[in-house]
Amino acid sequence: MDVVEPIPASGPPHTQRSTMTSASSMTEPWSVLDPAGGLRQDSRVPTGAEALDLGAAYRAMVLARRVDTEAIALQRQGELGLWPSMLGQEGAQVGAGFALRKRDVVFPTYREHAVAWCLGVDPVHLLGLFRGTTLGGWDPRERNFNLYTLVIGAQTLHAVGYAMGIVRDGDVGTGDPGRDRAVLVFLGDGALSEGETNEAFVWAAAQNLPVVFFCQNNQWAISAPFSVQSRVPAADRASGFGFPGVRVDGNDVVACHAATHEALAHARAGGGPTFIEAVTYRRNPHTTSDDDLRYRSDSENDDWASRDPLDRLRAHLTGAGSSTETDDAFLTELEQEEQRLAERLRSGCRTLPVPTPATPFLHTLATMPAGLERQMTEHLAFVAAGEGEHR
Amino acid sequence: MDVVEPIPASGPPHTQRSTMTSASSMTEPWSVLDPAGGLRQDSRVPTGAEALDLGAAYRAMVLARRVDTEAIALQRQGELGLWPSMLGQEGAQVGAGFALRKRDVVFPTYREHAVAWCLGVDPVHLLGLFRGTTLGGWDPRERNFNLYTLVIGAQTLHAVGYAMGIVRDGDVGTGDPGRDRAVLVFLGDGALSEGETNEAFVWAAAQNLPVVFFCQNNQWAISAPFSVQSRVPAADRASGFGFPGVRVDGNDVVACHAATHEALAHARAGGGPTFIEAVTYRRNPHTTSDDDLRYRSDSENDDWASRDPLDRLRAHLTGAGSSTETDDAFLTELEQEEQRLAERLRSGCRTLPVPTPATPFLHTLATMPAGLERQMTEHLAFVAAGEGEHR
Amino acid sequence: MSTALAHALNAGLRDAMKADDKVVLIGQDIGQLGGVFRVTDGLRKEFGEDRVITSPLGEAGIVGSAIGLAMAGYRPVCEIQFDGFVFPAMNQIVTQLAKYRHRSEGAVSLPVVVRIPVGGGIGAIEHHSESPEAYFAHTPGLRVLCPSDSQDAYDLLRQAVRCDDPVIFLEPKRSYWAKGGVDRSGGAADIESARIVRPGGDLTLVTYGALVPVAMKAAGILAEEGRSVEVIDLRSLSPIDDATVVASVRRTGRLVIAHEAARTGGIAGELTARVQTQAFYELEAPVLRVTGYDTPYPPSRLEEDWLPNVDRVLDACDLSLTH
Amino acid sequence: MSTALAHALNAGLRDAMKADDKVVLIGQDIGQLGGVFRVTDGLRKEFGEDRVITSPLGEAGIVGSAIGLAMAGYRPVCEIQFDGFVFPAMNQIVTQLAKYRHRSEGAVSLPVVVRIPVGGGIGAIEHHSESPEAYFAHTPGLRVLCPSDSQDAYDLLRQAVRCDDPVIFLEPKRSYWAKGGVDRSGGAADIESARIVRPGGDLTLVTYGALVPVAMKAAGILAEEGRSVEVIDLRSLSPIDDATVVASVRRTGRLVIAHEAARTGGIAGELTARVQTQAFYELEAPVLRVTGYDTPYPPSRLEEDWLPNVDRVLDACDLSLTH
Ligand SMILES: Cc1ncc(C[n+]2csc(CCOP(=O)(O)OP(=O)(O)O)c2C)c(N)n1
Ligand SMILES: Cc1ncc(C[n+]2csc(CCOP(=O)(O)OP(=O)(O)O)c2C)c(N)n1
Ligand SMILES: [Mg+2]
Ligand SMILES: [Mg+2]
Repeated sequence: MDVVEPIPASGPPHTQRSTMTSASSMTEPWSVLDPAGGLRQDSRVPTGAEALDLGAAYRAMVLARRVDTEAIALQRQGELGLWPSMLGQEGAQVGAGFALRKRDVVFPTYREHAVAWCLGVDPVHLLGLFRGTTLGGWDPRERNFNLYTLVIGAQTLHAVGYAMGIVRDGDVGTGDPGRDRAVLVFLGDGALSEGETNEAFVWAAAQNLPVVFFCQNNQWAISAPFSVQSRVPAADRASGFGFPGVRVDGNDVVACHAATHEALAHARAGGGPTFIEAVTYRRNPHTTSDDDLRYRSDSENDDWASRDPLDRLRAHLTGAGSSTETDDAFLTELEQEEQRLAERLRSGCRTLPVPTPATPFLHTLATMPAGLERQMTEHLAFVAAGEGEHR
Repeated sequence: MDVVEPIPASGPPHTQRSTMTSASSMTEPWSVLDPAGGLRQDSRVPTGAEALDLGAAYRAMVLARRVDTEAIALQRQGELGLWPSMLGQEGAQVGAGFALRKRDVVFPTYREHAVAWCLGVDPVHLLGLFRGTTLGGWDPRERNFNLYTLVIGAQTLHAVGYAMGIVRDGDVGTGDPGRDRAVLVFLGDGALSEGETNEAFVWAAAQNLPVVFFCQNNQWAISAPFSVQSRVPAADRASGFGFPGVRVDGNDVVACHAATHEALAHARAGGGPTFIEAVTYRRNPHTTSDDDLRYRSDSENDDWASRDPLDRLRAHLTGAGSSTETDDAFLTELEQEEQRLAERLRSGCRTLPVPTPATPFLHTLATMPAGLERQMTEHLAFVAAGEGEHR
Repeated sequence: MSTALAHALNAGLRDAMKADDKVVLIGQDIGQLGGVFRVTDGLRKEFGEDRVITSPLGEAGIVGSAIGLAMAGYRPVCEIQFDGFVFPAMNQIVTQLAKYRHRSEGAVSLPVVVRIPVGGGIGAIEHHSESPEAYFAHTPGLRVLCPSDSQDAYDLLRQAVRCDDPVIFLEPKRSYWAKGGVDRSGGAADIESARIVRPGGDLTLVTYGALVPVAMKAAGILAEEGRSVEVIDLRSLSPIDDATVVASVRRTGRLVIAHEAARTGGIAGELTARVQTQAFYELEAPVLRVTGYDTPYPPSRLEEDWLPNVDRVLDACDLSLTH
Repeated sequence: MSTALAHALNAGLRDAMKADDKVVLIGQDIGQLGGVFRVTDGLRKEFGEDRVITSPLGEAGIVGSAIGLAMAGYRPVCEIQFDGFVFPAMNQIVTQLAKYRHRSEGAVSLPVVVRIPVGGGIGAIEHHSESPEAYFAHTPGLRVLCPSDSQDAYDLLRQAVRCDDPVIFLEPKRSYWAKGGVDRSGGAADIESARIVRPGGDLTLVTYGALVPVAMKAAGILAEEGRSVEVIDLRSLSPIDDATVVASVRRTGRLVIAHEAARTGGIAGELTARVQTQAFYELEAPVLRVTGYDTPYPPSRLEEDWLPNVDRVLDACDLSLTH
């Protein structure tokens, strides 16, 4: 079982289970890995087969960051129209991603590049949306990783509905690890203000659904600081709906993994929803189109850079106290892997298939109505006739 | 000042002020007037000039109930298409209504007949919407009582916007009782599940607006029991957004008045929003069209009838311990007043002005565009030509 | 064996649920109450709480969770309580439900049906009499259906549930208690085709939903006066079967279109545009529209005249025939 | 003194705020950032946080709170960040903003402006290129404006803010950086009238927003070929100034209408219906529509051809002229 040492909760009785931290503005986010790489012993961190493989996590963070860096470069070169960088959020995403089991299902926003990485989604496929070759880019069912959602908050309700499906399939609370499933849905701090997100909380709570809301509070929703959305921590929101909210250090991959691991286990076991606030920071501008110096300071950014999730784990892995084998060979190989990945991204991006003019017509409906077919025919004839360069 | 003896709050520091009760599923709603008419001393009940005039409150409850009863009768007689009865909710509504000051503004749902009564809205005007002669029926600015809103939750955002206006007018926190204002917005338990309602909470909290959310949890949203919407008390919702929620006995007019009185004072003083859950019961069907025996039992209803807000206050007023002068003359006069009111409603209903066929055209836009004027002309000619009885 | 339209829908839901246990219903008050119009009456008892889900009071939640359920392999049928209350769900309908197949390049089907009782004429209060079909018909990726009688109600609903596309299913609430025969073998009704409900040669009268009986009445009166009117029930408002209408107009030369929704931007304008392109030379008179006016829906005391009624339809037909 | 359209809007907002201190702005990122398109650049500095309100991330909240502010005597100008993100506000817009005057029988005016950058052609990702105007034009109680150049942007915005009706103000984002002269005396521009931007006698070409320059280009090419095209910029999409279009068609006999929004249920169908009723005998060819197709907006690599462009407009004009 995944549930660890229960801590007496302050909330109503049905929320009394182990929580990483009881959310409150008074509480610092729960953390076990400090910026210097020290890993605090904590009984709430899973051990044994359930433990986070720190080497693998580090590797995922490094490679996912490389995806991000390369994508930014590709945008600068004009290969992508836009890129929403996740720099600084790798700890939260990899922590969450490694807590997933094969049958769990993920609903991302548009920034979960590292989660996609953890699930084995080809990172080249993440580029299509931003290159303008597709609005999706992968088959959601292949890796149980749904399409990026651009309408803030909309995916939270899809997650809830999927979780209702899991309940109806009987795939929750059976105790069979090959059967029980849960949904992990990502959202930003800004998304907390959308009505739909809050409706998702209503449904998840009232129906005790197997869904975990993973909110990366990266402090900003474009130019709006978190204080525009709320005057209490994001994690507090959940208690108002009657389910637990936990607040973790989003730059601590171990803590993020532990919190998600527990919440997913709880959900799969039929315990219902959990809200996780991963306190982190979006170190790059909102997207490559954004100018973040208009609304925030370099020094704030520097401050968060000093809490970098990769640096922290590397310090631990290469430090004296590390229990994981991380030798130079590991790091050298990782660097080579990064290079190969970068090259693959660059060439993969440029060769992403461009859709044909028929594509939109073909996928609007399952079977094309006659009128739409006429429009398609007309359009294809127009395209075939050549641009004409206005005569 | 309105703030009474502070109780150490368990919430975050900014919510530390006197609250009627800290919301929690564990806590019974706060009450001072018991079903037998006993009035418990409680320092949180305002006294002196601020005290609720129990005789006046009783009178309002009786007369408002009579409005409700007459309206049901009028519906049965075919004079109204529909009527949403508030039977059982008079305590909550009159308590809240009597806590208002002249410059405060109310945003009702469609069931606040007793609040309308408290503010001096002509009850005949409440009938037009349900008679089909109007979609409104009164000028919202005359009594600061806005139009009934039929789209669940929509008015909560209007309340928030109005409160933003009050802040911008500088009419909050001046300490001048002739100047400071607040908004009182009503909502049902079902409305808690609408996204818009939750957005209103976001805005009210983040901007610390002078708005009080008064939720009559009458246990049902048509056929949906409260458990369909939430597994924790309604009042808990507020804490998740960072403002206090209080839970009062909605059939106790004294408690409802005290809670609203304090929350409005707090809001006017610049202290920000409060959520009040008045725990009560809708004793009649949802509307005259509803068949509540399909989804709930007579015995549940009987149970709540035994906690009738009017009976309770009358028991107190006519009991030994009463400090208010309530002699037979008062009750006799009230009965006569009821009769006069009933007659006025019956005749007033039947003589409500029927709109002319031009009405919709005249009020769609401030100035009528040419195309709409053509439609109006066409329509008026059609109507003038007579029904034709299909030739 | 005459069946009310509402009962035909109830039968359609029951048969669909029997035929496929992935069919689930979600909506406000659809469980014990059977919905405010009783369209889901008895279904909770028969199929249980897990398949007949009384939802919280949030329309975005209803459609959004239906999308998630569809992703998980279910075929949800949502009920929106009244036409005027669909707008909180608009974001999920327009940006998600309608677009997901396209977004996923066909990988993800969302077989969701959104049932909405629509239209006026029942003496109701605000938001209970509206006709929002044009919003949906203007949204690529949705199918929009609107039956006018019991048989089509049954057939189209069965087809809608079977269909892999999202379907907005508009139920003419004024006709809920109108009776008609229902064959439940459920094969018929192509969900893309209009239906000629009365053949005629002098004028084509097109409408849908609750106005079909109104049009039929007008056609009957005109017949007595020696005018032969062809009445077409569109049934599908997206896609619109303009071919059937154009073929008719080519024969009659005259077209009147009626609907309750506001005129500007309504279905009638769209159909007019299509017909005038395809039957330009055959049209002997301008296409005329009999519609709700460009005002909000009025208080019910005004609706009888405000709505397209037999007399207004007759006036338009006269105008067209004498042009 | 050439001014980009976005700067003209900025000037319009600034002058409106100076002229009336009840004018407040609400929207996401409109404060320090100046909005993602910088239309509100500098306004927070000049007018303070109380009048330039960076809102939480909720569109229902933006429009709903603007309604409340208007009730309290303010004149809010909302910004929706992109066309595709207006749908969460649809309930407040359709059931409240548009209907409150009617509901209150004229007692309550809601002078709210909802600014929305619209349209495609900028190489953007999903939801950043849509054209939702028909949803609003079909909603009685709203005015819908869409300027195409800097002067109209300034004038129409000033008028919109002054107007006592709710105005949906659509900004053709593709034209934000197109320059033109701006006279800030602010008197002109009747908010109900279309504008003949190029007179001509052989064919009437009607459009609005970002397609006006496209239409002008097509007209220029046709002029070289000896065809005289009259180009009309609708400017107001509700109400639609059909009188100006009809008068033109009476002279030219031919009409082509272009817009980016999906064809079915779009403005072009509506205008076609109106014109064919009023100029039935003058029309020498069917009205033709050059529009977005009835698909969701495609990935940006496809948009150049998918959108109505000069060549597609030319093809339609040819077809009409040779009919
Ligand atoms: C409904 C909606 N409104 C507005 C936007 C425009 N927008 C895109 S991202 C963004 C900020 C989101 O902030 P947050 O939820 O904190 O996520 P983050 O970008 O920080 O990861 C906004 C306002 C949108 N995508 N959807
Ligand atoms: C947006 C919306 N959806 C659905 C409805 C239909 N409806 C009318 S009242 C009601 C129940 C409201 O329950 P609650 O908020 O508890 O208020 P009560 O009627 O109990 O006073 C519903 C679902 C509506 N009016 N608005
Ligand atoms: Mg953020
Ligand atoms: Mg209720």
